[in-house]
Amino acid sequence: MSVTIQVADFDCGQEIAAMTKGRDDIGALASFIGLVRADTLGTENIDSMQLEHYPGMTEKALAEIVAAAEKRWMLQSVRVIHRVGKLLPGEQIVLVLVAASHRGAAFAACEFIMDFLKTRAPFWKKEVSEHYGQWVEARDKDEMALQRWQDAEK
Amino acid sequence: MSVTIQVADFDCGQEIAAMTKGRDDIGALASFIGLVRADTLGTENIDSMQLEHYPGMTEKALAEIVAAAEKRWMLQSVRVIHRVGKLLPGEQIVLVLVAASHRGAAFAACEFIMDFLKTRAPFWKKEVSEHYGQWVEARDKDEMALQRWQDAEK
Amino acid sequence: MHIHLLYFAGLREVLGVATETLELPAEIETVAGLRELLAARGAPWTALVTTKNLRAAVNQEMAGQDARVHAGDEVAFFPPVTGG
Amino acid sequence: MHIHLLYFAGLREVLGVATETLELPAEIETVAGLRELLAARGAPWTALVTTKNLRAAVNQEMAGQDARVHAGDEVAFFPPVTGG
Repeated sequence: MSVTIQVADFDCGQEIAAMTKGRDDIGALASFIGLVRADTLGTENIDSMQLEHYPGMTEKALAEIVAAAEKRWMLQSVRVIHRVGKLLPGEQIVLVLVAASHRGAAFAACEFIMDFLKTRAPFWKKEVSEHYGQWVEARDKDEMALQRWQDAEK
Repeated sequence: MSVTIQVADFDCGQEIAAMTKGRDDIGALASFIGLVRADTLGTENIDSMQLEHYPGMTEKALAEIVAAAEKRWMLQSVRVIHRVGKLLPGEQIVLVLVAASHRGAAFAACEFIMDFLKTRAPFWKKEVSEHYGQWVEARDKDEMALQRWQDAEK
Repeated sequence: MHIHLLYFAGLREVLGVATETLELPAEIETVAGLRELLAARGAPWTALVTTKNLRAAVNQEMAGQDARVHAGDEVAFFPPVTGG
Repeated sequence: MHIHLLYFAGLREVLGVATETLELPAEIETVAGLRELLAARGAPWTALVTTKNLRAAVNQEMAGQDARVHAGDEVAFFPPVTGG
């Protein structure tokens, strides 16, 4: 497991190459990348997105989320990168990359990690346009997305 | 939508860059990569995997699968690359990359395309080791994976 | 009139043939009929009826046993697919 | 004895403060007690009790209203998270 919070951009291809280098036991790689959309403010496009986090706790929270996924599925490797600071529309925000023997585990764990990251990892987004800045509100939908993982556990 | 059957390897990072270039409306990218595992024969590691397809029909079948996904979810872009010929352990076989505004659609469509590709696109794998070659048998599990998409439709 | 036949993967290896063009007898109307016509050639062609879960495609679309075959069609036989 | 307080995102902007170190009164035993102590400073600190869904963490773990706070702890207040 490897978790990084950084200002710099990342390259999914390079992360895949690093994860698979010298290995011949990985059968499936699922990945997710979140990007800054320009059109989230509705009437007016945003100029930039400001990403704030809680240094120390964010890394711990992400490590706990990944550990929970590793406990639940047989995973071979997990990489999480989340950017902070000022991001422009079209830029990458987050990468979750999961390796497993079979695709079912890779897909499920990747989505599980994203669902928990969205609701349990201390990051906050502020959308900034020419006329104002606005903190993004948490969506009920994201909280509801956690439900299925609890239901499935029963 | 773009579907390619090729002998050459691919780079997920380059495919992502090509898909997102000049766009600021994509919020989510889900991807899947399948790789050749060395340990699939059980007692003996494979030396290589031979990938055969049905030229003409394979491209059509993949295009139909992607079209079905695009009908079912709001997708912004889909890229499928499947390699054929001789592949070594650790090499990439298939890439499915899906762009959407939100992560739920991107994840679901990516998994849907893989599930149908695995059972409906005419590709055949032969595992080759020092002592013998063996055509991979279709797994009931893959056929069962389709069930959930039909259940969800009801 | 002719039909074009294609065999893939393990079936292709068993038959030792990848493609052939066949004069379609007037009484053969379905995929199932075509399989029996080919199997009547004897070994190794009996594989056309003995192979478990053998799949067929007519004009590059997956087709069931009852699917109609016509002169000019492209008909393929192959085992269940295993790509990805 | 002191506790260390952190405020994030919209709450940090409303308060105009990112961190502070506070002498912890002996009678304050929980996250809820701490929120009321801070809110008693008046505006803008009333945000500690009026903000909808305000979250708290004690020593970098998500914490409920009843979570205990002790001298030496690091306690953070923030809105629901929105990363990813």
